[in-house]
Amino acid sequence: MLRNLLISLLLLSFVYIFYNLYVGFTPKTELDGIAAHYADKGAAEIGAANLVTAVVVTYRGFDTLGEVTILFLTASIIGFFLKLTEADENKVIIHRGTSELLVTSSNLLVPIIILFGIYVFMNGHLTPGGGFQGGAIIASAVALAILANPNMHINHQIILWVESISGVVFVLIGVLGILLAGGFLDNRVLPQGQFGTLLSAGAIPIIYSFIGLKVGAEISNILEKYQKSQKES
Amino acid sequence: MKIKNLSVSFIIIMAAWLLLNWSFQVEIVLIGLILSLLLSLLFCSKCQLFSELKLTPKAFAYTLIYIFVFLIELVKANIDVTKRILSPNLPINPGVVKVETTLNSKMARLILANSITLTPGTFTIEIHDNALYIHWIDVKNSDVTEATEILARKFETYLKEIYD
Amino acid sequence: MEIIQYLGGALLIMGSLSLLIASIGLIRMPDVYNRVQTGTKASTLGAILSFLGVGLLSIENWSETNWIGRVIILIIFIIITNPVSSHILMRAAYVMKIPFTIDTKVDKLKEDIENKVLEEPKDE
Amino acid sequence: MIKYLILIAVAIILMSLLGGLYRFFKGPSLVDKVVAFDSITVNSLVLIGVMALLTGRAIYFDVPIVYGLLSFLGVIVVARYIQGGL
Repeated sequence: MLRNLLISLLLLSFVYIFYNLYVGFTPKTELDGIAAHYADKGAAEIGAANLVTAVVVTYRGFDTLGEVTILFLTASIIGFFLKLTEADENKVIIHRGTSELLVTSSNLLVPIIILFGIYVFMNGHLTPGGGFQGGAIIASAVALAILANPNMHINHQIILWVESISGVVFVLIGVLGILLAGGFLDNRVLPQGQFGTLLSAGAIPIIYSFIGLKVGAEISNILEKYQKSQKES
Repeated sequence: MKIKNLSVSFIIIMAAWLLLNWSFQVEIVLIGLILSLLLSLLFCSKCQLFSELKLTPKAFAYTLIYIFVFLIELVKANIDVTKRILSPNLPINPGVVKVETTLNSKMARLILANSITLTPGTFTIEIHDNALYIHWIDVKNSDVTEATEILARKFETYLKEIYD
Repeated sequence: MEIIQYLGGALLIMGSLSLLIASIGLIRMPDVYNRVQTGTKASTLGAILSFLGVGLLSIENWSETNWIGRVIILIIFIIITNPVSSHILMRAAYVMKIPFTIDTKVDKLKEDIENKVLEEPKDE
Repeated sequence: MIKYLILIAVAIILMSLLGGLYRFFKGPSLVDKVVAFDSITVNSLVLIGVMALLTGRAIYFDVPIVYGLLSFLGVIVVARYIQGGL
């Protein structure tokens, strides 16, 4: 009784909050200050068809570096707290045999899903999506492979190398921006190219590709650790 | 054998890349070539998916025929199921029957199971060695050989020609 | 060009009708197994037809965009994944021992499990 | 004329979404709910495709591909979960 009363009270207060939000909502008709600058001059300065990408990679590129670092920290912390020992490596998951159909179709689909992830982050400056989304798609391919074959051995070294190299290259391109162009992570270290094609917008496709690889490697790392912690007996 | 697996997966990945981009500019084709080479080396260096695939013109012709047969069956499946769903007294007679296949290639068995799943009122529940257990919405015959004749024969004959 | 537009519209309508039939089947069928049957079958064809229709309708702005390739990729993807995912789901339902409807005539899978041809699928 | 055809199709798809929602709330077992969810996903894939058509932007077509991929993975994960593995 009391519980139902509390739930309805909670719902009512939600209704009140959202009603106030709805009544007090005034749509913004024009952009202010810095947003107007991005919207007006972004396409000309950066050469990216997708303005969000221009903001994320160039104008606010430093934040993106921070986000990638936070993701790396998350992966490390998960690895730290799962406390995997050497003995865990050789354990085997006992499970009801996976359906043969799932195994075959995952063999067929995993490369194509990874290709799609690569497509998403390479076209980050033209289409919705970008490094983080593409990385997540790559990690979902890894998840599919693990689901199809729970005892699969993932090469830890490859993941580590991809992650470190892409992190280093990301920072190096940023530093090149200071040397050759306006500042850290300036994309004009490479020619702008023709607007709207794959190889345009300076260094953005390259930066975004490395962000995508880094994110994909980090999330795959987390998945791999969870897979190992699943192993029993 | 390994070369065949690699090249078929290379072609499939390249085709997917070109379809996604739908453009034949030099840079896109070049990037696609590099990517497909890398991905097929990475994922298909040990795979056995296409080992039994025949690469003869006859097999290619049979692939086209198979797609045609499959599309006809797909439309027939839908008309059949639609009739059952919309008729007032719901005339269903379900059951699980066993079908034995003679196909050995994993890929051919995936295609067979998926085709059975998509055709009139039949659905693969379990696949084990050579036996497919199929949920049939209107059981006409529960005998193994008869059911195989009705359900799987029409696909198997073509798949036998495509996959060895 | 006009004819292609109308063809695309007709395909789209047919696809959406298939989707509607799938959901009616989802409501009317008596047990899980039959629901999965009708659900996947009709909705797969519905999605294929609808996307073909969308692809044909978009030919109007053919020059500037790249619709048709993605439509083909999407259709192939649906044809491969939809049956597999529902097969996995049906297997899970069988392991959970969700009962068949009383109309069910034969169950060869159960017979084979009893005759030890196949080991019992067990949940851990 | 074509525009009306598209709108009729959208209306029919929305109706089938309602059917899926009914089964999602009613469904006696967990598997029923997953099936209903799968059907809702397919419907919304088509809806996103039609949206891309109505706004005339091909780049929205990446969205249904990713969504279809995620729903495939989701169904497999849930199936594995309810049968007790992983």
